[in-house]
Amino acid sequence: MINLQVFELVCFYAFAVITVGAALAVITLRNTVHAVLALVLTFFSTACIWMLAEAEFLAIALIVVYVGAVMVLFLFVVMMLDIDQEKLREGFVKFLPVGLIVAVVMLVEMLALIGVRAMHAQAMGVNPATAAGQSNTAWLGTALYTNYLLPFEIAALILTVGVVVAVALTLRQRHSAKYQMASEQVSVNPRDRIRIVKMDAVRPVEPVVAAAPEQESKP
Amino acid sequence: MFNHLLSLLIWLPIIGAVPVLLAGSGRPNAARWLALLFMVLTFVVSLFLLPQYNATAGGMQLVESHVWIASLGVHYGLAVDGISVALIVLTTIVGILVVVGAWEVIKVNTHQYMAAMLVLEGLMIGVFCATDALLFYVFFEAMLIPMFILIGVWGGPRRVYATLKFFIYTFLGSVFMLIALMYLYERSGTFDMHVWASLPLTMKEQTWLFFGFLIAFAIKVPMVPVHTWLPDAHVEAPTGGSVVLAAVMLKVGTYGMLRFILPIVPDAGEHFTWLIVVLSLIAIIYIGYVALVQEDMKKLVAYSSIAHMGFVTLGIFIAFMLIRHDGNVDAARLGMQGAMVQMISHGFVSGAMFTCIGVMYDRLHTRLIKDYGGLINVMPWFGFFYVLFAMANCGLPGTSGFVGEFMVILASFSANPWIGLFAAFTLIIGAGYTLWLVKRVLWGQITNPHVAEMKEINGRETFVLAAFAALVLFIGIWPEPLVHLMDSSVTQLVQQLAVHKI
Amino acid sequence: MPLSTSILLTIALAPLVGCLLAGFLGKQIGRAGAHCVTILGLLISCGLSFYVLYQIGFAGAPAYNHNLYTWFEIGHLNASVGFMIDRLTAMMMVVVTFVSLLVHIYTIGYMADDDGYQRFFSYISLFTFSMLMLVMSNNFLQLFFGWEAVGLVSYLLIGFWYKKPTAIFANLKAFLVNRVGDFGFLLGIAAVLYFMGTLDYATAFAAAPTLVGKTLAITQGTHWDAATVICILLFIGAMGKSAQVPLHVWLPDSMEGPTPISALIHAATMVTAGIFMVARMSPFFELSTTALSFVLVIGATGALFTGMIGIVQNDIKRVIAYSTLSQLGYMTVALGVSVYAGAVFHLMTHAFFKALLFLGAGSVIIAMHHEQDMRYMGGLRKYMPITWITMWVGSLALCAVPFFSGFYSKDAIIEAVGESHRWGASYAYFCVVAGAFVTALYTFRQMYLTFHGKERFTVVEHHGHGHHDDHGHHEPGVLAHAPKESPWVVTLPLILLAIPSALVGFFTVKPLLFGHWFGSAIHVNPANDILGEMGEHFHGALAMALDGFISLPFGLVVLAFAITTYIYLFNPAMADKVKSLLKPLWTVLDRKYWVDNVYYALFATGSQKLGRLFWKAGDTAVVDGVMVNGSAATVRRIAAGTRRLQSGYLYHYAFAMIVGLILLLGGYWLIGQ
Amino acid sequence: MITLSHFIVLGAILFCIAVAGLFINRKNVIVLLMAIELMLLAVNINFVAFSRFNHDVAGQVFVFFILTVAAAESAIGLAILVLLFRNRSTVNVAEIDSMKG
Repeated sequence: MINLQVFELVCFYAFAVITVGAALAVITLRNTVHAVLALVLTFFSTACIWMLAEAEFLAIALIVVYVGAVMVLFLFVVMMLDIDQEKLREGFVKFLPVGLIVAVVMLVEMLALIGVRAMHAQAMGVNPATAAGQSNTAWLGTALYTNYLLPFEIAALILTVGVVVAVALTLRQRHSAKYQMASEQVSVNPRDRIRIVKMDAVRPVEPVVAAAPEQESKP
Repeated sequence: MFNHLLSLLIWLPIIGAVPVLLAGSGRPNAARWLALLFMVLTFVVSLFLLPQYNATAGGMQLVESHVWIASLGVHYGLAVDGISVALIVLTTIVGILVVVGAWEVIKVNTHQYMAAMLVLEGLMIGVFCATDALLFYVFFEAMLIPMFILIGVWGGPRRVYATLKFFIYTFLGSVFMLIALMYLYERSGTFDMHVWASLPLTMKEQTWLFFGFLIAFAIKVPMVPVHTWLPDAHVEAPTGGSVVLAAVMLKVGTYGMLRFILPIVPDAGEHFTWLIVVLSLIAIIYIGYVALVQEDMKKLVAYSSIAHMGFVTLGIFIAFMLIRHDGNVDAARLGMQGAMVQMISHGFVSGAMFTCIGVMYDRLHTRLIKDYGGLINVMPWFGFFYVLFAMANCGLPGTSGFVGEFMVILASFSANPWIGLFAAFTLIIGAGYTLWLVKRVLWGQITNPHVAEMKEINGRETFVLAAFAALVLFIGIWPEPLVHLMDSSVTQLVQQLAVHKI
Repeated sequence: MPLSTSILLTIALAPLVGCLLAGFLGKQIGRAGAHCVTILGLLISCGLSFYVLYQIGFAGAPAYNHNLYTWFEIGHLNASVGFMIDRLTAMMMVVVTFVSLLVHIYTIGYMADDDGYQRFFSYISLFTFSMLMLVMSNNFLQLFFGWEAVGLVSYLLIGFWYKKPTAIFANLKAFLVNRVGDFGFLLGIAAVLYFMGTLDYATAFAAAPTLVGKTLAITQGTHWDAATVICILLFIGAMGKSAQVPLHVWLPDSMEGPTPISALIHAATMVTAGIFMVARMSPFFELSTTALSFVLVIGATGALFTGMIGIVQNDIKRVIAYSTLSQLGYMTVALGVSVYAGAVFHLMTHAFFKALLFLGAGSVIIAMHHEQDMRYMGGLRKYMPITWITMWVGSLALCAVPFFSGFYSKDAIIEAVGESHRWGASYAYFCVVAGAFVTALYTFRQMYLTFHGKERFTVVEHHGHGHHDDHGHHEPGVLAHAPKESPWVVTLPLILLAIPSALVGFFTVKPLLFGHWFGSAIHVNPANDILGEMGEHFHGALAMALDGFISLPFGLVVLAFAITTYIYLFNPAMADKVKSLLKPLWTVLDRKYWVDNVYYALFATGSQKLGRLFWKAGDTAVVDGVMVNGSAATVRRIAAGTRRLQSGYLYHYAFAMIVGLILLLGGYWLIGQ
Repeated sequence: MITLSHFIVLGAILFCIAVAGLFINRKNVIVLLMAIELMLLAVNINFVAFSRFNHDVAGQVFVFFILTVAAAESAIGLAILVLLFRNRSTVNVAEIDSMKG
């Protein structure tokens, strides 16, 4: 039987490699659609890594929210907009070295700060949820609905506002399109539409001579 | 009613601004009459101060105090002494005259103009009543807003520059005051100015606080190196704005000196008296010369305002010399009293001068001296008032302008003959710039054909100018009521100067 | 019988009421109304003044000294408005109201065609009120009030014809020069308050002896005698108002005003306020011989040198103006040798004969249709005999011909200066004696040029020009119609003034000069009492006049008479010859010693230059340029620099952010090390 | 045995890749947005790991909130992007410099 810990480690490395590879693909692929798909892969493998960390709820949430919703949104937008891919790639090679240097310097600094070696031996320890005798979801849900209720509500509000804003920003009034304005139709006043004119029953006879030039000038 | 007389005085005009605003731009006449009604009401209420305030007893009277911000120990604290009463009555009188003066002149957004005036009046009264330093600060700063609007909206062509300069200048100064206030709060745990007056402070503390307060108030007065906002603000301001600015707002600066520098940091005040005296004398002489060559009438009067306010600061600080060095209480009181009378008098005289310039501006739409000349030919009554106020401006006895200058010069001579000598130079320079202005504007042949078409002042303008003239002459001929009103307060201030706080 | 306050108030306020009525209701009451109310006011005032003089001076009423109301009261300092009436005041009141009354009457004729008729009456009544406040005051404050108020009216009246550029220049000049004097005067009052602690005359004079030995610290180590400082400062005020030498420049120019006010203000009353003031302050001046010497030298200089300018003037009024300067110098000289009574006496006689001369000159000017240049006059005596005779009376009085009033006052002054041993007295003696010669010279020259000799004007009758003879619109020397004697309202005052000009000296010399009539009003140190010494040789007015015939000054007058008679009556061409002979001297005199030019360059132009320098260099460049806009510009410059960082490109911001992150991390790392 | 360091290093690597992405794709707004998502993901990995390690629920709660806010952010960001493209027919960052001072 394979050592569970070793298996976990192997899995972790496998997922980590996929994650990193996919992330690299995200930033290097020419085609934006492909890049989005690579990002999907990154998220997915990250979700797997979270599974390994026994954060099941968040892993599922990541897949549902990101892969299911946000990334699809990205795809929509990318496909909807007719983007000139080539122009956007300009300077890719030129900035590659700089990007690499910055990234590497930053990585070195981070690793140095984290002090990989110092923490290497420390295992993740017992899953707090299991220790509390709960599933991860219950554990998190309890916290969310008790101590973090107010931030939770605010998060909900932010999402709502986000939706409204996104709609408000992209909504376009097409002046060429014809709409039916029910409210205007209902509130119509008859006097605005028709005018009742009182006229004599018999039209007085006008001299023909006077009327002639008037008719001429009409058109 | 008398328990809350001061609150009533402050809030009546401010609340009155609401219906005036509601009158809207479509009904300017309603706005005018409402504004006048509230101004007159405020004036009537302010008249109640005179019997209510016991001038013989002195001290702070008609006290109101409510907790405002409990956690900081801030109170809504109001009270008046004789000096405040005089300044409040000055404010309410000027308020009426300004509204009447702007009657037909302000044609655009009349309701907003009137409302701004009402709010401004309430805030200025608030400054003169506040006994809590933070409340004072709030009124002091809030006052800037309506003035900012008045100049910025109804001002002349360079109004943006002028308002910005005015606002930033004053604001810069009050920041230093705020720091001083916060330090004093840290030291004493209260914002009550009365407590601060007896707070012992070291010389070093006093020096820092002195300069904090001095910068704030010197800019407001304005004293010499920080005076350049005033001519610009005056030139661009509408007539009413100029009148209020010169007549009342400048006094807030010297009033602040009385309330903060004198009682709270007397030792630093004594130590730096020479500085103030020198700056005041520079204001009197140097600014006099600058005024002499101005080509714009409003600038000229603005500069002369600076010179006259120099007398106020001189009178206030000469008291230090007299009390601390010579122990000459009578002369110190004379100087201080002179400064106070000069404050009130300058309110009327400069207000009247600016009104006169406004009258001319309304007809010819220029303020340049060279565009006028021979005005007396077409406007003899106006000429009468103009000469009267010009004479008051150069301190002719029998007008209010004389009283304060006279007292201050007498007191400063007692302190040091040289100070008296330099102060007395105003007799010559003041007459020089004022009468040269009169000569170029009023006398002579009419050279500009537009001047020949100018109309004599109408009833409304006559009323405003005659009211100013009556006040100027009254104080000039019989200053005793005014002096008596402020005497006990001045005496107490002077006695307080003698107390060392270190 | 003691004087009642209501009488004194009536005296002072009656002209003010007239002034207000004529001024504010001028249109409603009309011309006649205006002169009626003002003259009525003056009549009341003048009549009551005579009554007061009688009560105080002859009926033995005690001096009056009461406060009317408190002007202000601060601690021990009480500044009040009140009256102090003693013999000095009473005499001044009579002089002021009497001359003023006559000038009012005269004005009816002189200003008959002027548009500002009511205004003029209002002004001169206001002046009378102010002058009365000045002389009747019982304290320094009110004195200063009157002092400045007469200055104001003088300003208004000099500029009465405000369309004339010269007039409005002259009134500004007059006010400013007076202000220079007031500057000293105010400081003098401040010094009085400092040393005496009071502004009240009686208290201050009573305490005057305590001044002895007191000093004023001018600088560290320099101490000046208190009395000297007070007196010189006060006298600087008198120098301004009474046009003493360095501050005399305004008086000749003030002739731009209408002639009645030249008579009233610039000859008879206002300009003598300084003399009156010094006489009033005699308790102080007696304490300082230094100050008196100063007064003496200033006065003597004025007496001679301003008189000399009069010789070369062609404007009839200016001649009299310079003669006024010279006579004021005489009065000042009298003050300088402690002969206050003499100064006041001369003040009175001078008020009469100088007013007479001015009004006479005015009468001539009316006849000449406002031509004032004597070169276009001559031979007027046959056209206007009353003016001619009265002018001669005034001239003889001015030249101190015995029996005329001017003789008694002037001769007494000259004699007193001769007797005096004060520092500067010998210089002063020379000046006043030479001055007598100069006086006669310009006076006779003026009389001859105006009334005698050939007619140097032509009469051209043109039609349409008619009655409205405006000022200076016509050719010089060309008249629309022949000169004629002025109406009775003009000649009546002349006659009424000629009487005292001729006689008043004879009757009053004894009490005023030698009889201690002024009593306690004038204080003279026994050591300085020259009049007392002179009184021992005084044997009546008649004897004094007879003695006068053989005195040196009279000899000089006769000499001058001879010279002018020869030149102007018999040999008119001689005048030009003398002129070209003495060209340098003539130029000096004609340019008035260049004092005006120097003042103009120094003070008028100089002040403007200084002001412009202050404004441009100080306010605009340093304060606004460097401090205000400079700080704003610095902020703007810094902002302009930082602005470039804001490229607007997203990746620049991202780059900056990341670089910042790297630096932050590196920093942490380093600190962790 | 998976240790805390594994997660942290993975997070760091992802973050640096995102940074590099920001640099080399400096013109394409969509990729920039995606790089930001990557950064957030890196942060989230750290949160999850530390939450597990420290037995603190706050970390995971925070990830939850970050996910929420990031979703809202990308929704709005994309909306802006659409609007931008509609108005200027480009998503090239080099052409968008209205904020230039």
